[in-house]
Amino acid sequence: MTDLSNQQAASNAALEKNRMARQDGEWIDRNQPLHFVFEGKTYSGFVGDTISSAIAASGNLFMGRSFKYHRPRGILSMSNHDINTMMQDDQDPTIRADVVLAQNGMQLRTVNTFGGLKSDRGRYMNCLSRFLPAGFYYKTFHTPKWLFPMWEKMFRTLTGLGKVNFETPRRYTAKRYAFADVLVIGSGPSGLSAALAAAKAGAQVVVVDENVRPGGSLTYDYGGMDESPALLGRLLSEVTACEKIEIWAGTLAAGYYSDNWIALVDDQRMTKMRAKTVVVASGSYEQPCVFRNNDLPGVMMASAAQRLLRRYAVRVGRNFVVLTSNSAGYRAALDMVSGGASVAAIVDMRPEGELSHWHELAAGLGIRILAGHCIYEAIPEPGRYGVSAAVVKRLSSAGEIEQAGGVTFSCDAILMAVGYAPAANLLYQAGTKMRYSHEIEQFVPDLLPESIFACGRVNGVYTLSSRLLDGERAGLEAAQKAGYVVEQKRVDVPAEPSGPTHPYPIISHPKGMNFVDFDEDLHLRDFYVSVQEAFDNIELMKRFTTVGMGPSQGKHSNMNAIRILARLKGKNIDEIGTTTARPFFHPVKLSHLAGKGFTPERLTPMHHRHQELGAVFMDAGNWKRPEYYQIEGLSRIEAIRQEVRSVRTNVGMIDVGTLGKIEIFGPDAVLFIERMYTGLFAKQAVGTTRYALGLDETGVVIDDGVVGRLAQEHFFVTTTTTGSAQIYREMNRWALLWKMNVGIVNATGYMAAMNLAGPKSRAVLAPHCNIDVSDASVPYLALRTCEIGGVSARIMRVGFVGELGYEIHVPSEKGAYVWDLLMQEGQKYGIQPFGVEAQRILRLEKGHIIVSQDTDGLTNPFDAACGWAVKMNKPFFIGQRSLKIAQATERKQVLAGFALAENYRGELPKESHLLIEAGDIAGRITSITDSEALGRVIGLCFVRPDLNEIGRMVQFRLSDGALVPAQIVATPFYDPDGMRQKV
Amino acid sequence: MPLRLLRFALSHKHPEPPMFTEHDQLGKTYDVVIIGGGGHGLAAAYYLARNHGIKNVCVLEKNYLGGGNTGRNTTIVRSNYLTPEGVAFYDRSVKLFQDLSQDFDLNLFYSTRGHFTLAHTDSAMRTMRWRAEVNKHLGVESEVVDRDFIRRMVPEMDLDCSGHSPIHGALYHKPGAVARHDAVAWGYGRGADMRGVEIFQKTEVTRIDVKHGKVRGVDTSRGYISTPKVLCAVAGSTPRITQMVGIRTPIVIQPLQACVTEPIKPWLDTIIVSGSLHVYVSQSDRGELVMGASVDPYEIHSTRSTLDFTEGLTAHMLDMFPFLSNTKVNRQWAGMADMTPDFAPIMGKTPIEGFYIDAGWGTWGFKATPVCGETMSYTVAHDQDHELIRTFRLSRFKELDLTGEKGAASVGH
Amino acid sequence: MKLLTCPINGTRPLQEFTWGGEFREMPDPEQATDEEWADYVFNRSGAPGVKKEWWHHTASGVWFIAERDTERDIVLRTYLYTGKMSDD
Amino acid sequence: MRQSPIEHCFSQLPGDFGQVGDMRTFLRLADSQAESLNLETIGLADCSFLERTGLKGPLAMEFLSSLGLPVPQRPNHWEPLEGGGILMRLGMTEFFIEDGPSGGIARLISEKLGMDGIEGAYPVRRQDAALILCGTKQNDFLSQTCNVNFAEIDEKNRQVVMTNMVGVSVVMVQNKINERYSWKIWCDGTFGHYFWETLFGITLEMGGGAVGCNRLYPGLA
Repeated sequence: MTDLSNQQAASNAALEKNRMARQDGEWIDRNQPLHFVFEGKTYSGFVGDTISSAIAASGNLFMGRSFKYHRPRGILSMSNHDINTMMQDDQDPTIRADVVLAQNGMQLRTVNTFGGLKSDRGRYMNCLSRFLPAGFYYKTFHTPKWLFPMWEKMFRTLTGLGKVNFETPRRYTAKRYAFADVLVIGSGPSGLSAALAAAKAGAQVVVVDENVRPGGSLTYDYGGMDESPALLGRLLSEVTACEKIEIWAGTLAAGYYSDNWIALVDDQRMTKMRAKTVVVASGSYEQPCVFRNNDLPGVMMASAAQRLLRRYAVRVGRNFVVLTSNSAGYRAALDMVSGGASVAAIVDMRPEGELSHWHELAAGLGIRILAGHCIYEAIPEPGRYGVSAAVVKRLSSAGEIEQAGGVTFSCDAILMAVGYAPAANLLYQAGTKMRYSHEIEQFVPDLLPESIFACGRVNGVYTLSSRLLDGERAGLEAAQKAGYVVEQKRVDVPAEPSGPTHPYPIISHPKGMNFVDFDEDLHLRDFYVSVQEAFDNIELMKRFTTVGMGPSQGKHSNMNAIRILARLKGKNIDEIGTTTARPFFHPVKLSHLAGKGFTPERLTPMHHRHQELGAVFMDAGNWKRPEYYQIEGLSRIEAIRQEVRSVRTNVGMIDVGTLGKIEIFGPDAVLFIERMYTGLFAKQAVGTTRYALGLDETGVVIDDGVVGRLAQEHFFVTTTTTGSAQIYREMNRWALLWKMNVGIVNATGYMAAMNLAGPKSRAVLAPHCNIDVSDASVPYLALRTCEIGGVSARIMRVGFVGELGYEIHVPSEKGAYVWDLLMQEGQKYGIQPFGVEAQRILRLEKGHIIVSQDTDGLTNPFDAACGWAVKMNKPFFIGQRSLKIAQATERKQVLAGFALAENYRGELPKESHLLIEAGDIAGRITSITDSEALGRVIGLCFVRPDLNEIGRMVQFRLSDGALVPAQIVATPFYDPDGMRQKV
Repeated sequence: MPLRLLRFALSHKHPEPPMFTEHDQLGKTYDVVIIGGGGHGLAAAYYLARNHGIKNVCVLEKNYLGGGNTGRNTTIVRSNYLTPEGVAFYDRSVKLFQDLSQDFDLNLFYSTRGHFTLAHTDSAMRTMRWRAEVNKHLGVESEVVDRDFIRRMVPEMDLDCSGHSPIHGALYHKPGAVARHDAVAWGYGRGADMRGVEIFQKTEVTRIDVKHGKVRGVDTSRGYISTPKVLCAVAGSTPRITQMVGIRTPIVIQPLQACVTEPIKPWLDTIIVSGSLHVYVSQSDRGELVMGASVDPYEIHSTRSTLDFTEGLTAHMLDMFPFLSNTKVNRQWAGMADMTPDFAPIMGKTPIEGFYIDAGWGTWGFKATPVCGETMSYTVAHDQDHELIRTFRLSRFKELDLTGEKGAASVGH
Repeated sequence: MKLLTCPINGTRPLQEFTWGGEFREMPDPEQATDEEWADYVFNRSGAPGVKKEWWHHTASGVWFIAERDTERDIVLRTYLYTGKMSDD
Repeated sequence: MRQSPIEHCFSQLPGDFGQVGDMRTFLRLADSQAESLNLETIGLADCSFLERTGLKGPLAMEFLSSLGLPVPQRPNHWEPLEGGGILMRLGMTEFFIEDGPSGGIARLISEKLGMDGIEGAYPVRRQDAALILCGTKQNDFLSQTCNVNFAEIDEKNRQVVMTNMVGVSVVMVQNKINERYSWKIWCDGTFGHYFWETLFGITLEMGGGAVGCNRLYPGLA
């Protein structure tokens, strides 16, 4: 945009009907105009405007429709609870127009209309309102039953707010941690005062405020004068001068979590703040008065109009009626007048009216003041998009409305200033006990957790000078608690003379539409219904009516709901209590909570070799393992078969570095291993390996591997890939408990490992190994230390895949080197790398189990047909005592080998297909493969013990119900005497 | 416009009677005292009165009706369990659920949505097939489906989960449903109340009077009640109550957290569960995405929220649904889950005569509400474990005869 | 509780730790009846209160004991396991 | 013939590798200006080539003392070794030794302990990925990746921090390397690839990036 047109745009924006001339303290930058579209119409504003303020500047206050009745709605609070003006664009389904900054080029729509704001087809819901009381949906739509899905479909069309765009990209945010001595939440007068006091005591202070600029009520509550901005200026200059204070504006304290963790959310990310102490100076929410048509656009909190006026230079009306019960209403009236508007009346609900100088000031301007009156209803303008008048009636001394008489004031805006509810959500979340103060008609902190402090309005302090003192007090206390020495200066905060909050700002009306909850479209009658139906405690009422369950979480509705319930039940407010305040204070984007979503991943040292060899990887715990290696022209299954063939006939090599590897040293090492595993190790010779089966205390199989004895007091143990971390951890605990003199070293990451297997494996290894690897020198099950290509290595003759083979362990940094060496040597013999799938077939042909595939969470060694590996007559091993109990009970199932007929050509059963006997479930397949070596389909299955006889015919049922006959056979299937591995 | 609404609207005075009667005073003696005014306790009261004619019953609720895990769960109803006993039990529950709105004349919003349990590994696929086959065997609709099927049903989901753990397939359970949890408790409460059961809220049990191994009564915050039979249906408070009668159980209380987003226009009509990513999600009729994860990894007897939970959950949600980046989490909360070592409940008689237990509901209690009411009322009425719950007896632990639901636990959870 | 103090590594966020469950004394397997053994293996002191429990600091591999009030979720003290638990 | 666990992370980076000892090591970025900027703002280097070893056991401390090495008296502290090396005490009875570019102590200890260890002192044959983090934005960087209040750690105090960074267990010390305060970070080499890629991505976002080893240990090759 050129400068000229920029200037023009700026003057255009300034010419908006309700935009006032430049004023001190405004938050908009008049040099930066912007334009955006809302519901097809273009609006102008300035950088710094919120969406609502820019729209309001045009004179339009009708910005949305309500959730249930689709009534026209507008600005309520300008402080992040205006759910009825929620908007959406193509990236964000729920934009809070009252606080989200307008941006040039935005394309905004309402969230809850069918066919646009004005012509919303949903508006007819308003006529049906008498049919739709609280909880109506519980009472109907369920008969006849078959119709309910249709009704539900209709609901699902009507409900929800914005529409999510499935093309929205994933956003990764850079979450961070932060630390502070004192975190001050809220930068109003009490918060700033607290920060200054704490910092003077030496504490490092962070002040957060959800508003884009600090200052709280000092930024808008002027009362027609300039004391507030002057005070703010003084406070801010002091804060700026203090290097121990950081102010994070535009940062929401979204939730409090134990040990003073606070989720701080700004536009870009979430910061997880850990503070030594927290000062909650979060202020209060102004509360609405409940009267008929209090939801019309143009009826709003007094503070909303003041915010619009002072921050954005927007005057929302020309002629106001101010409904109040406190001096803030008078100040708001004075502000409106100073903004050039007229105030038709101040309607003061208190019988005595305002007794302070604010009354004189307002009266002095000629404003009509009616004490002991209320607004009975607001009269809509034709078309119902705004307000045209307020009907004012007298309140009796008992607070009842006197129906007779009344005055009607025409007006284009009604401001509500009938009091506040504390913004105590974080205090509640921190575990603060609150009590209801009848003096100020507000919940106040009664018992604060020890490192939490509260000051200002949330603490029930409203007089400006007292708020500063209260902040100072809290700041000093917080610094002291954080460990700073504070000179004993007691800060006395005078008691509040009276509170600004009306005890019952609720005016009934026979025609209803006097709204208590604007998010959920609940009017007064809904609460009567709830109590009549016995949903008459606050939690049940909340659930039945859904009060406070909307996006603003009851910030403007909970307090009035409590007041209504108390009155209906004849109880006082303390007896009613409050609902539980939970995070978040305002909703937080998933992207901000998720951050980058760290997902650690482990790679073996040979990973890139596998990549080069065409490996297809699979997940094994957090490891990536080659599932198989792709070979051009071969299908997955063909490639796997070729890998298997290569091991059976020549030589193959698999990376087994993901196995857990644990070294156990020390005088008690052998005793320790005896206790950890089911087998016998006391007499295990140095230089040998034995199978190791590990149980939990209930006797269930949790892990298996190999125990190798490297020296009298040095063992090398392998575990399953997924079990390794847990086994290592538990070993350490048991060693502590048993007070064993052992050293346990987790070598999983330090050792690369590969299994070189196949008839030609010896030929591949021999030339590079510095020891004789013949069967005589390294027999089956031997363990040797040696050097391979100059790299110190451990080799084990183990037979998981059932061929002559060497499991080779070398330091990780040299894993790739040794792998390359052997692969290169292996070229002469047609070596092929093989993956997890081929290994699964190879081991299955040998009948070896895989823990967690061929066992489950209840399988003990006897069930798994591993009784041979369990030495029950040892003094002790983990799980032994439980096995003794289990041994006495009947087996429910045992693991057995099976084979399909050699000529079976039908659909292959899959793992987990059931074994069916006489129509009952009698087992299931745990592993199955079509074995080329054996020429038939074989597998392992759980089978009912009475069926477990070699030669017995059983049946498996395929997913489609077809039955496949199979025979129970002995294992190992392949080379039953193990001759091929003992060569 | 259904007639009911019309009637409501046209009547001058609101015609609905109170849902429950408020009783001023505890009676001196009841045939059965039920501790816990959640779904399970109220359902047991309802069926005691309806099926067994035992109406001199009171339900004691420490807080308010349905305020415990009944009102905190994510409302999923399914029966695709692993063991025949488990499947039969939960299937009965689903069947009861399906007619409950009509039984109560109260709309529970029982909504059959279909339920996907995603498998991200081949071992998870094995478990899914196992469950599917057992389910089918028992006449429960479940099948293993492939990626294409999932893509057709939930086209919005990223089946590669941002590359972290691609989905291999899923167990699809067509009868999987959701229901309005509060209304289930209210319906049972109203039904029990109509039949003469007395319900007391804000009434806490402080002691159970046991002599010679037999229950004689309970002390409450409102006075003593004499009774020969006490049913304990208090989920997260179970160990407090069992401690009163000196029964030791394997139950450990761990919080289960959940959260909801701001309402957005409904787009997710099914229920999605991923064990690997620790996510379950459905979208309510209000438009909120209702999300949960697994239980917190340590014991605690409170319903505090943690940030770790929302951080982990949202990261995994975005792996599956990246377009929710700008959707906002509105509220989080927690319940206290009474976990058992074999992921199955503990139900039935106990070594104390007249003391019955309905506990160990962990994270799966809501879906069992009707069948628990039915079987526990039978058990209390006949002083004999109902056949559907024998597998869940407390003595299974000392017999080392755990339920097979743990079978799946070693694989893909 | 969001912070836990490892006797070796100091105060750290809970994410760095793994809960190891209630500290339990194993009865003599030879002497214990089946029922006593099953009680040891399965049953827990599930009621709220102050409990001795195992915690493990993942990054350093340190196991230690925490005394924690499971109702208020407050850790009273942490220390390294040195043997006899029953008499302190 | 040693291979850095994260050697492959550098394959796409324009720059020079060189043989340092027996490890192929990334020495310098081709764009030396960019490298200087990274070094100043936020830089990450791979120094896995340094020799390292460890030991644990009840008599490990005595063993180290007997070699005349400066043994940290407090758990989780470190002492400098001759030749720029460092001797860390991890917890009560475990030690982690990394030599400087011209060390030899790690190898000596390895040899003395042998495969099977000696009485009460057992070898821990560490094969970590070893990274160096440098630059003025270190604290910002750490606040995004690690939940420890580093402001409470005084660099003169020679503390060893064992914690979790982006989901991976790490050992960290703050040390002066080539006259600038830097963090040395070790993790299990099998997590190295993920670890480097994740941290490197964050340095890029923060306006930094990789740094060759030569900048930290000038004159390597």
